[in-house]
Amino acid sequence: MRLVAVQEEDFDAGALLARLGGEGTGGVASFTGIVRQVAGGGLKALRLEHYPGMTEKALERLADEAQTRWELTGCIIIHRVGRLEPGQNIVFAAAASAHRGDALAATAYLIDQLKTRAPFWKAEDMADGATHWVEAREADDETAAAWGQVPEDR
Amino acid sequence: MRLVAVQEEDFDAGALLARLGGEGTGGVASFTGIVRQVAGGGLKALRLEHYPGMTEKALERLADEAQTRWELTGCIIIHRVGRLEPGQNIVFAAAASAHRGDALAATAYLIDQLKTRAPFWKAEDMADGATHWVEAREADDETAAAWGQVPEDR
Amino acid sequence: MRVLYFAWLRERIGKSSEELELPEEVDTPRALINWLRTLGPGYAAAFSDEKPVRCAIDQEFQPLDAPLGRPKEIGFFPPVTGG
Amino acid sequence: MRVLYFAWLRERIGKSSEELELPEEVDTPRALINWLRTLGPGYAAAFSDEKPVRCAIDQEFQPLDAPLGRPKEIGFFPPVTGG
Repeated sequence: MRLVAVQEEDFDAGALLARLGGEGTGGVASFTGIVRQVAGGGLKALRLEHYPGMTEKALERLADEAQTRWELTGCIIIHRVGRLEPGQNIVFAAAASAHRGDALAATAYLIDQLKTRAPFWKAEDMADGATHWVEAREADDETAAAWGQVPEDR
Repeated sequence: MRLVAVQEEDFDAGALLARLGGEGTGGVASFTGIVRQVAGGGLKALRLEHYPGMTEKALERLADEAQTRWELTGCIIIHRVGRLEPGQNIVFAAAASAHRGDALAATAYLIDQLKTRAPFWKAEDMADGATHWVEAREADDETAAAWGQVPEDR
Repeated sequence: MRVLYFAWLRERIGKSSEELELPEEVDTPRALINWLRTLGPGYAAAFSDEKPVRCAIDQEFQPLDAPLGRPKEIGFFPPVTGG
Repeated sequence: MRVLYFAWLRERIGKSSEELELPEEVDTPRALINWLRTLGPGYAAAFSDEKPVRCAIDQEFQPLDAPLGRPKEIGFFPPVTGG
Protein backbone atom coordinates (compact mmCIF):
# COMPACT_ATOMS: atom_id res chain seq x y z
CA MET A 1 0.00 0.00 0.00
CA ARG A 2 1.44 3.31 -1.08
CA LEU A 3 -0.14 6.74 -1.14
CA VAL A 4 1.43 10.12 -1.90
CA ALA A 5 -0.70 13.24 -2.19
CA VAL A 6 -0.57 17.04 -2.21
CA GLN A 7 -3.99 18.46 -1.41
CA GLU A 8 -5.92 21.41 0.03
CA GLU A 9 -8.37 19.20 1.94
CA ASP A 10 -7.72 17.88 5.41
CA PHE A 11 -6.87 14.19 5.86
CA ASP A 12 -8.31 11.59 8.24
CA ALA A 13 -5.30 10.19 10.12
CA GLY A 14 -7.32 7.32 11.60
CA ALA A 15 -8.61 6.18 8.22
CA LEU A 16 -5.10 6.42 6.75
CA LEU A 17 -3.61 4.36 9.60
CA ALA A 18 -6.30 1.72 9.10
CA ARG A 19 -5.33 1.41 5.41
CA LEU A 20 -1.74 0.59 6.43
CA GLY A 21 -2.56 -2.38 8.65
CA GLY A 22 -2.42 -5.18 6.08
CA GLU A 23 -0.97 -8.66 5.63
CA GLY A 24 2.43 -9.04 7.30
CA THR A 25 2.21 -5.74 9.16
CA GLY A 26 3.34 -5.81 12.78
CA GLY A 27 3.37 -2.09 13.37
CA VAL A 28 2.37 1.24 11.88
CA ALA A 29 4.16 4.45 12.81
CA SER A 30 2.92 7.90 11.90
CA PHE A 31 3.69 11.55 12.24
CA THR A 32 1.08 14.29 11.93
CA GLY A 33 2.37 17.83 11.62
CA ILE A 34 0.11 20.56 12.98
CA VAL A 35 0.26 24.32 12.34
CA ARG A 36 1.64 25.71 15.57
CA GLN A 37 0.74 29.11 16.94
CA VAL A 38 3.85 31.30 17.14
CA ALA A 39 5.21 32.58 20.47
CA GLY A 40 3.04 35.53 21.44
CA GLY A 41 0.06 34.20 19.52
CA GLY A 42 -0.01 36.51 16.51
CA LEU A 43 -0.31 33.92 13.72
CA LYS A 44 -3.59 34.11 11.80
CA ALA A 45 -2.76 31.51 9.15
CA LEU A 46 -0.03 29.88 7.10
CA ARG A 47 -0.15 29.96 3.33
CA LEU A 48 1.48 26.90 1.80
CA GLU A 49 2.77 27.21 -1.75
CA HIS A 50 4.32 24.36 -3.75
CA TYR A 51 5.74 23.48 -7.16
CA PRO A 52 3.01 21.39 -8.81
CA GLY A 53 4.41 18.32 -10.51
CA MET A 54 7.84 18.58 -8.95
CA THR A 55 6.40 18.22 -5.44
CA GLU A 56 4.64 14.95 -6.22
CA LYS A 57 7.83 13.61 -7.85
CA ALA A 58 9.90 14.60 -4.82
CA LEU A 59 7.48 12.92 -2.42
CA GLU A 60 7.32 9.75 -4.55
CA ARG A 61 11.10 9.65 -4.46
CA LEU A 62 11.15 9.93 -0.66
CA ALA A 63 8.65 7.06 -0.46
CA ASP A 64 10.86 5.03 -2.84
CA GLU A 65 13.91 5.72 -0.68
CA ALA A 66 12.10 4.72 2.51
CA GLN A 67 10.89 1.51 0.89
CA THR A 68 14.46 0.76 -0.25
CA ARG A 69 16.07 1.50 3.10
CA TRP A 70 13.55 -0.38 5.24
CA GLU A 71 11.29 -3.40 4.84
CA LEU A 72 7.93 -1.69 4.60
CA THR A 73 4.50 -3.12 3.89
CA GLY A 74 3.12 0.36 3.29
CA CYS A 75 3.97 4.04 3.16
CA ILE A 76 1.93 7.27 3.10
CA ILE A 77 2.90 10.92 2.62
CA ILE A 78 0.24 13.62 2.47
CA HIS A 79 1.02 17.32 2.47
CA ARG A 80 -1.59 20.04 2.51
CA VAL A 81 -1.28 23.34 0.62
CA GLY A 82 -3.26 26.58 0.68
CA ARG A 83 -4.41 28.45 3.77
CA LEU A 84 -4.02 26.66 7.11
CA GLU A 85 -4.84 28.04 10.55
CA PRO A 86 -3.08 27.19 13.84
CA GLY A 87 -4.21 23.79 15.10
CA GLN A 88 -4.95 22.45 11.62
CA ASN A 89 -3.15 19.45 10.15
CA ILE A 90 -0.42 20.25 7.64
CA VAL A 91 1.42 17.00 6.90
CA PHE A 92 1.06 13.27 7.49
CA ALA A 93 3.75 10.63 7.08
CA ALA A 94 3.34 6.99 8.01
CA ALA A 95 5.04 3.66 7.43
CA ALA A 96 4.03 0.07 8.12
CA SER A 97 6.36 -2.87 8.57
CA ALA A 98 6.64 -6.31 10.09
CA HIS A 99 9.09 -4.74 12.56
CA ARG A 100 8.47 -1.69 14.76
CA GLY A 101 11.99 -0.31 14.30
CA ASP A 102 11.57 -0.14 10.53
CA ALA A 103 8.18 1.57 10.77
CA LEU A 104 9.46 4.16 13.26
CA ALA A 105 12.70 4.90 11.42
CA ALA A 106 11.01 5.18 8.02
CA THR A 107 8.44 7.63 9.40
CA ALA A 108 11.16 9.82 10.94
CA TYR A 109 13.10 9.63 7.66
CA LEU A 110 10.10 10.71 5.58
CA ILE A 111 9.34 13.76 7.68
CA ASP A 112 13.00 14.78 8.11
CA GLN A 113 13.70 14.53 4.38
CA LEU A 114 10.45 16.16 3.36
CA LYS A 115 11.46 19.28 5.29
CA THR A 116 14.47 19.91 3.08
CA ARG A 117 13.83 18.03 -0.18
CA ALA A 118 10.25 18.78 -1.22
CA PRO A 119 9.39 22.12 -2.84
CA PHE A 120 6.99 23.71 -0.35
CA TRP A 121 7.15 27.25 0.98
CA LYS A 122 5.33 28.72 3.96
CA ALA A 123 4.22 32.31 4.42
CA GLU A 124 2.87 33.54 7.76
CA ASP A 125 -0.10 35.90 7.78
CA MET A 126 -0.08 37.65 11.13
CA ALA A 127 -3.08 39.03 12.98
CA ASP A 128 -1.56 42.56 12.78
CA GLY A 129 -1.64 42.41 8.98
CA ALA A 130 2.06 41.65 8.52
CA THR A 131 3.00 38.79 6.26
CA HIS A 132 6.36 37.15 5.77
CA TRP A 133 7.96 34.07 4.30
CA VAL A 134 9.27 31.50 6.74
CA GLU A 135 13.04 31.03 6.52
CA ALA A 136 14.58 27.59 6.18
CA ARG A 137 16.17 26.25 9.36
CA GLU A 138 19.76 25.03 9.27
CA ALA A 139 18.84 22.50 11.95
CA ASP A 140 16.47 20.86 9.44
CA ASP A 141 19.31 20.49 6.94
CA GLU A 142 21.46 18.86 9.59
CA THR A 143 18.70 16.50 10.70
CA ALA A 144 18.03 15.46 7.11
CA ALA A 145 21.75 15.04 6.36
CA ALA A 146 22.26 12.92 9.47
CA TRP A 147 20.48 10.06 7.68
CA GLY A 148 23.46 9.92 5.30
CA GLN A 149 23.69 9.18 1.58
CA VAL A 150 21.09 11.73 0.66
CA PRO A 151 21.59 13.15 -2.83
CA GLU A 152 23.03 16.67 -2.69
CA ASP A 153 19.98 18.13 -4.32
CA ARG A 154 19.42 21.51 -2.77
CA MET B 1 -3.18 15.48 27.90
CA ARG B 2 -2.19 12.12 29.29
CA LEU B 3 -3.88 8.75 28.92
CA VAL B 4 -2.69 5.31 30.05
CA ALA B 5 -4.96 2.28 29.80
CA VAL B 6 -5.00 -1.51 29.82
CA GLN B 7 -8.17 -2.80 28.19
CA GLU B 8 -9.78 -5.65 26.31
CA GLU B 9 -11.60 -3.38 23.85
CA ASP B 10 -10.06 -2.10 20.66
CA PHE B 11 -8.97 1.55 20.46
CA ASP B 12 -9.66 4.18 17.80
CA ALA B 13 -6.23 5.46 16.74
CA GLY B 14 -7.69 8.39 14.81
CA ALA B 15 -9.75 9.60 17.78
CA LEU B 16 -6.71 9.22 20.05
CA LEU B 17 -4.50 11.21 17.67
CA ALA B 18 -7.11 13.95 17.51
CA ARG B 19 -7.06 14.24 21.33
CA LEU B 20 -3.30 14.90 21.23
CA GLY B 21 -3.44 17.90 18.91
CA GLY B 22 -3.83 20.69 21.42
CA GLU B 23 -2.39 24.10 22.28
CA GLY B 24 1.32 24.35 21.50
CA THR B 25 1.45 21.06 19.61
CA GLY B 26 3.45 21.07 16.39
CA GLY B 27 3.44 17.34 15.78
CA VAL B 28 1.99 14.07 16.96
CA ALA B 29 3.83 10.78 16.49
CA SER B 30 2.24 7.39 17.05
CA PHE B 31 2.95 3.71 16.89
CA THR B 32 0.22 1.08 16.54
CA GLY B 33 1.25 -2.51 17.15
CA ILE B 34 -0.72 -5.16 15.26
CA VAL B 35 -0.89 -8.91 15.90
CA ARG B 36 1.21 -10.39 13.11
CA GLN B 37 0.55 -13.76 11.56
CA VAL B 38 3.53 -16.08 12.13
CA ALA B 39 5.61 -17.42 9.23
CA GLY B 40 3.63 -20.31 7.76
CA GLY B 41 0.31 -18.83 8.84
CA GLY B 42 -0.58 -21.13 11.76
CA LEU B 43 -1.47 -18.50 14.39
CA LYS B 44 -5.13 -18.55 15.44
CA ALA B 45 -4.88 -15.97 18.22
CA LEU B 46 -2.69 -14.43 20.89
CA ARG B 47 -3.76 -14.47 24.52
CA LEU B 48 -2.42 -11.47 26.41
CA GLU B 49 -2.06 -11.80 30.17
CA HIS B 50 -0.94 -9.02 32.49
CA TYR B 51 -0.37 -8.15 36.17
CA PRO B 52 -3.34 -5.94 37.08
CA GLY B 53 -2.29 -2.91 39.08
CA MET B 54 1.40 -3.33 38.41
CA THR B 55 0.89 -2.93 34.66
CA GLU B 56 -0.86 0.40 35.01
CA LYS B 57 1.88 1.63 37.37
CA ALA B 58 4.60 0.52 34.94
CA LEU B 59 2.91 2.30 32.02
CA GLU B 60 2.37 5.47 34.06
CA ARG B 61 6.07 5.42 34.92
CA LEU B 62 7.03 5.11 31.24
CA ALA B 63 4.78 8.07 30.45
CA ASP B 64 6.42 10.04 33.30
CA GLU B 65 9.87 9.21 31.97
CA ALA B 66 8.95 10.25 28.43
CA GLN B 67 7.52 13.53 29.72
CA THR B 68 10.71 14.13 31.71
CA ARG B 69 13.08 13.30 28.84
CA TRP B 70 11.24 15.27 26.17
CA GLU B 71 9.09 18.38 26.02
CA LEU B 72 5.71 16.82 25.41
CA THR B 73 2.27 18.40 25.26
CA GLY B 74 0.63 14.97 25.50
CA CYS B 75 1.27 11.26 25.80
CA ILE B 76 -0.86 8.11 25.34
CA ILE B 77 -0.17 4.43 26.02
CA ILE B 78 -2.92 1.85 25.50
CA HIS B 79 -2.31 -1.89 25.68
CA ARG B 80 -4.94 -4.50 24.98
CA VAL B 81 -5.23 -7.79 26.88
CA GLY B 82 -7.25 -10.95 26.33
CA ARG B 83 -7.69 -12.80 23.04
CA LEU B 84 -6.40 -11.04 19.90
CA GLU B 85 -6.42 -12.41 16.36
CA PRO B 86 -3.86 -11.66 13.63
CA GLY B 87 -4.51 -8.24 12.12
CA GLN B 88 -6.02 -6.83 15.31
CA ASN B 89 -4.54 -3.89 17.20
CA ILE B 90 -2.55 -4.80 20.30
CA VAL B 91 -0.81 -1.62 21.47
CA PHE B 92 -0.86 2.13 20.85
CA ALA B 93 1.75 4.65 21.92
CA ALA B 94 1.73 8.30 20.93
CA ALA B 95 3.37 11.56 21.92
CA ALA B 96 2.72 15.17 21.02
CA SER B 97 5.20 18.01 21.18
CA ALA B 98 5.99 21.44 19.82
CA HIS B 99 8.90 19.76 18.00
CA ARG B 100 8.73 16.73 15.71
CA GLY B 101 11.96 15.21 17.00
CA ASP B 102 10.62 15.07 20.55
CA ALA B 103 7.33 13.50 19.48
CA LEU B 104 9.09 10.85 17.36
CA ALA B 105 11.73 10.00 19.95
CA ALA B 106 9.24 9.80 22.81
CA THR B 107 7.00 7.45 20.83
CA ALA B 108 9.91 5.14 20.02
CA TYR B 109 10.99 5.27 23.67
CA LEU B 110 7.54 4.34 24.94
CA ILE B 111 7.19 1.30 22.70
CA ASP B 112 10.79 0.13 23.18
CA GLN B 113 10.56 0.38 26.97
CA LEU B 114 7.09 -1.11 27.14
CA LYS B 115 8.42 -4.29 25.51
CA THR B 116 10.77 -5.01 28.41
CA ARG B 117 9.42 -3.09 31.41
CA ALA B 118 5.67 -3.68 31.53
CA PRO B 119 4.29 -6.98 32.87
CA PHE B 120 2.52 -8.48 29.86
CA TRP B 121 2.85 -12.05 28.61
CA LYS B 122 1.79 -13.45 25.26
CA ALA B 123 0.67 -17.02 24.54
CA GLU B 124 0.15 -18.20 20.97
CA ASP B 125 -2.82 -20.44 20.20
CA MET B 126 -2.04 -22.23 16.95
CA ALA B 127 -4.53 -23.52 14.41
CA ASP B 128 -3.26 -27.08 14.99
CA GLY B 129 -4.27 -26.90 18.66
CA ALA B 130 -0.77 -26.30 20.01
CA THR B 131 -0.31 -23.44 22.43
CA HIS B 132 2.89 -21.93 23.73
CA TRP B 133 4.19 -18.91 25.58
CA VAL B 134 6.18 -16.43 23.53
CA GLU B 135 9.78 -16.10 24.68
CA ALA B 136 11.33 -12.72 25.40
CA ARG B 137 13.72 -11.47 22.73
CA GLU B 138 17.22 -10.39 23.69
CA ALA B 139 17.09 -7.84 20.89
CA ASP B 140 14.24 -6.10 22.73
CA ASP B 141 16.39 -5.82 25.86
CA GLU B 142 19.19 -4.30 23.82
CA THR B 143 16.88 -1.84 22.07
CA ALA B 144 15.40 -0.76 25.41
CA ALA B 145 18.83 -0.48 27.05
CA ALA B 146 20.19 1.60 24.17
CA TRP B 147 18.13 4.55 25.45
CA GLY B 148 20.44 4.58 28.50
CA GLN B 149 19.80 5.33 32.18
CA VAL B 150 16.91 2.91 32.38
CA PRO B 151 16.50 1.47 35.88
CA GLU B 152 17.79 -2.11 36.08
CA ASP B 153 14.39 -3.43 36.90
CA ARG B 154 14.14 -6.83 35.30
CA MET C 1 1.81 -12.59 52.13
CA ARG C 2 0.01 -12.70 48.80
CA VAL C 3 2.01 -14.59 46.16
CA LEU C 4 1.01 -14.24 42.48
CA TYR C 5 1.98 -16.41 39.51
CA PHE C 6 1.75 -15.45 35.85
CA ALA C 7 1.96 -17.10 32.42
CA TRP C 8 3.48 -20.61 32.48
CA LEU C 9 4.31 -20.37 36.19
CA ARG C 10 0.58 -19.91 36.87
CA GLU C 11 -0.24 -22.84 34.57
CA ARG C 12 2.25 -25.22 36.18
CA ILE C 13 1.30 -24.26 39.74
CA GLY C 14 -2.38 -24.36 38.86
CA LYS C 15 -3.39 -21.13 40.56
CA SER C 16 -2.91 -17.42 39.94
CA SER C 17 -2.41 -16.33 43.55
CA GLU C 18 -2.50 -17.50 47.15
CA GLU C 19 -1.95 -16.22 50.70
CA LEU C 20 1.11 -17.85 52.30
CA GLU C 21 2.73 -17.66 55.74
CA LEU C 22 6.47 -17.70 55.07
CA PRO C 23 9.09 -19.11 57.44
CA GLU C 24 11.21 -16.35 58.98
CA GLU C 25 14.40 -17.45 57.22
CA VAL C 26 12.89 -16.66 53.78
CA ASP C 27 14.47 -13.25 53.23
CA THR C 28 14.84 -12.97 49.42
CA PRO C 29 12.71 -13.93 46.41
CA ARG C 30 15.28 -16.65 45.64
CA ALA C 31 14.85 -18.13 49.14
CA LEU C 32 11.10 -17.97 48.61
CA ILE C 33 11.48 -19.89 45.34
CA ASN C 34 13.47 -22.58 47.16
CA TRP C 35 10.75 -22.86 49.79
CA LEU C 36 7.92 -22.87 47.21
CA ARG C 37 9.59 -25.80 45.42
CA THR C 38 8.90 -27.95 48.51
CA LEU C 39 5.14 -27.30 48.40
CA GLY C 40 4.38 -29.81 45.64
CA PRO C 41 5.22 -31.11 42.18
CA GLY C 42 3.50 -28.18 40.40
CA TYR C 43 5.72 -25.71 42.26
CA ALA C 44 8.79 -27.86 41.64
CA ALA C 45 7.99 -27.92 37.90
CA ALA C 46 7.32 -24.17 37.79
CA PHE C 47 10.58 -23.32 39.56
CA SER C 48 12.75 -26.20 38.23
CA ASP C 49 14.91 -23.60 36.50
CA GLU C 50 15.30 -20.17 38.10
CA LYS C 51 16.90 -18.56 35.06
CA PRO C 52 13.67 -17.58 33.29
CA VAL C 53 11.98 -16.48 36.54
CA ARG C 54 11.50 -12.80 37.29
CA CYS C 55 9.76 -11.21 40.25
CA ALA C 56 8.12 -8.05 41.50
CA ILE C 57 7.89 -7.06 45.18
CA ASP C 58 4.82 -4.90 45.84
CA GLN C 59 4.51 -4.46 42.06
CA GLU C 60 8.08 -3.25 41.50
CA PHE C 61 10.51 -5.38 39.47
CA GLN C 62 13.30 -6.65 41.77
CA PRO C 63 16.25 -9.00 41.34
CA LEU C 64 15.84 -12.47 42.91
CA ASP C 65 18.43 -11.57 45.56
CA ALA C 66 16.74 -8.35 46.68
CA PRO C 67 15.82 -8.12 50.36
CA LEU C 68 12.27 -9.41 50.65
CA GLY C 69 11.20 -7.24 53.60
CA ARG C 70 7.51 -7.54 54.57
CA PRO C 71 5.69 -6.79 51.35
CA LYS C 72 1.95 -7.07 50.80
CA GLU C 73 2.52 -9.10 47.64
CA ILE C 74 5.16 -10.73 45.50
CA GLY C 75 4.67 -11.84 41.89
CA PHE C 76 6.63 -14.46 39.95
CA PHE C 77 6.62 -14.59 36.15
CA PRO C 78 8.74 -15.20 33.06
CA PRO C 79 10.44 -12.31 31.21
CA VAL C 80 7.78 -9.97 29.90
CA THR C 81 6.64 -10.11 26.25
CA GLY C 82 4.20 -7.26 25.77
CA GLY C 83 4.03 -4.69 23.00
CA MET D 1 11.97 27.81 -22.05
CA ARG D 2 9.42 28.03 -19.27
CA VAL D 3 10.77 29.83 -16.20
CA LEU D 4 8.88 29.52 -12.91
CA TYR D 5 9.16 31.65 -9.77
CA PHE D 6 7.99 30.71 -6.29
CA ALA D 7 7.43 32.35 -2.91
CA TRP D 8 9.04 35.79 -2.55
CA LEU D 9 10.75 35.51 -5.95
CA ARG D 10 7.29 35.20 -7.52
CA GLU D 11 6.04 38.16 -5.48
CA ARG D 12 8.96 40.44 -6.39
CA ILE D 13 8.86 39.53 -10.08
CA GLY D 14 5.09 39.76 -10.14
CA LYS D 15 4.43 36.56 -12.07
CA SER D 16 4.58 32.85 -11.38
CA SER D 17 5.91 31.76 -14.77
CA GLU D 18 6.77 32.91 -18.26
CA GLU D 19 8.15 31.63 -21.58
CA LEU D 20 11.54 33.14 -22.34
CA GLU D 21 13.96 32.90 -25.27
CA LEU D 22 17.42 32.80 -23.69
CA PRO D 23 20.60 34.12 -25.31
CA GLU D 24 22.92 31.26 -26.31
CA GLU D 25 25.60 32.22 -23.79
CA VAL D 26 23.26 31.49 -20.87
CA ASP D 27 24.54 28.02 -19.98
CA THR D 28 23.95 27.73 -16.20
CA PRO D 29 21.17 28.75 -13.79
CA ARG D 30 23.57 31.37 -12.40
CA ALA D 31 24.07 32.85 -15.86
CA LEU D 32 20.31 32.85 -16.29
CA ILE D 33 19.94 34.75 -13.01
CA ASN D 34 22.41 37.38 -14.24
CA TRP D 35 20.45 37.75 -17.46
CA LEU D 36 17.08 37.87 -15.68
CA ARG D 37 18.35 40.74 -13.50
CA THR D 38 18.54 42.90 -16.64
CA LEU D 39 14.83 42.39 -17.46
CA GLY D 40 13.52 44.93 -14.96
CA PRO D 41 13.52 46.20 -11.39
CA GLY D 42 11.30 43.33 -10.11
CA TYR D 43 13.82 40.78 -11.40
CA ALA D 44 16.71 42.81 -10.01
CA ALA D 45 15.02 42.90 -6.61
CA ALA D 46 14.20 39.18 -6.68
CA PHE D 47 17.75 38.22 -7.60
CA SER D 48 19.63 40.99 -5.76
CA ASP D 49 21.20 38.32 -3.56
CA GLU D 50 21.84 34.88 -5.05
CA LYS D 51 22.59 33.21 -1.73
CA PRO D 52 18.99 32.35 -0.83
CA VAL D 53 18.11 31.33 -4.40
CA ARG D 54 17.68 27.65 -5.27
CA CYS D 55 16.68 26.14 -8.59
CA ALA D 56 15.27 23.05 -10.24
CA ILE D 57 15.92 22.08 -13.86
CA ASP D 58 13.04 20.05 -15.27
CA GLN D 59 11.78 19.60 -11.71
CA GLU D 60 15.04 18.26 -10.27
CA PHE D 61 16.98 20.30 -7.71
CA GLN D 62 20.30 21.46 -9.22
CA PRO D 63 23.14 23.69 -8.06
CA LEU D 64 23.26 27.17 -9.63
CA ASP D 65 26.39 26.17 -11.58
CA ALA D 66 24.92 23.02 -13.10
CA PRO D 67 24.93 22.84 -16.92
CA LEU D 68 21.63 24.27 -18.08
CA GLY D 69 21.20 22.11 -21.19
CA ARG D 70 17.92 22.60 -23.04
CA PRO D 71 15.31 21.90 -20.39
CA LYS D 72 11.58 22.33 -20.77
CA GLU D 73 11.43 24.33 -17.57
CA ILE D 74 13.51 25.86 -14.82
CA GLY D 75 12.19 26.96 -11.44
CA PHE D 76 13.72 29.52 -9.06
CA PHE D 77 12.76 29.64 -5.39
CA PRO D 78 14.06 30.17 -1.84
CA PRO D 79 15.13 27.22 0.34
CA VAL D 80 12.14 24.98 0.94
CA THR D 81 10.16 25.19 4.19
CA GLY D 82 7.56 22.42 4.04
CA GLY D 83 6.58 19.87 6.64
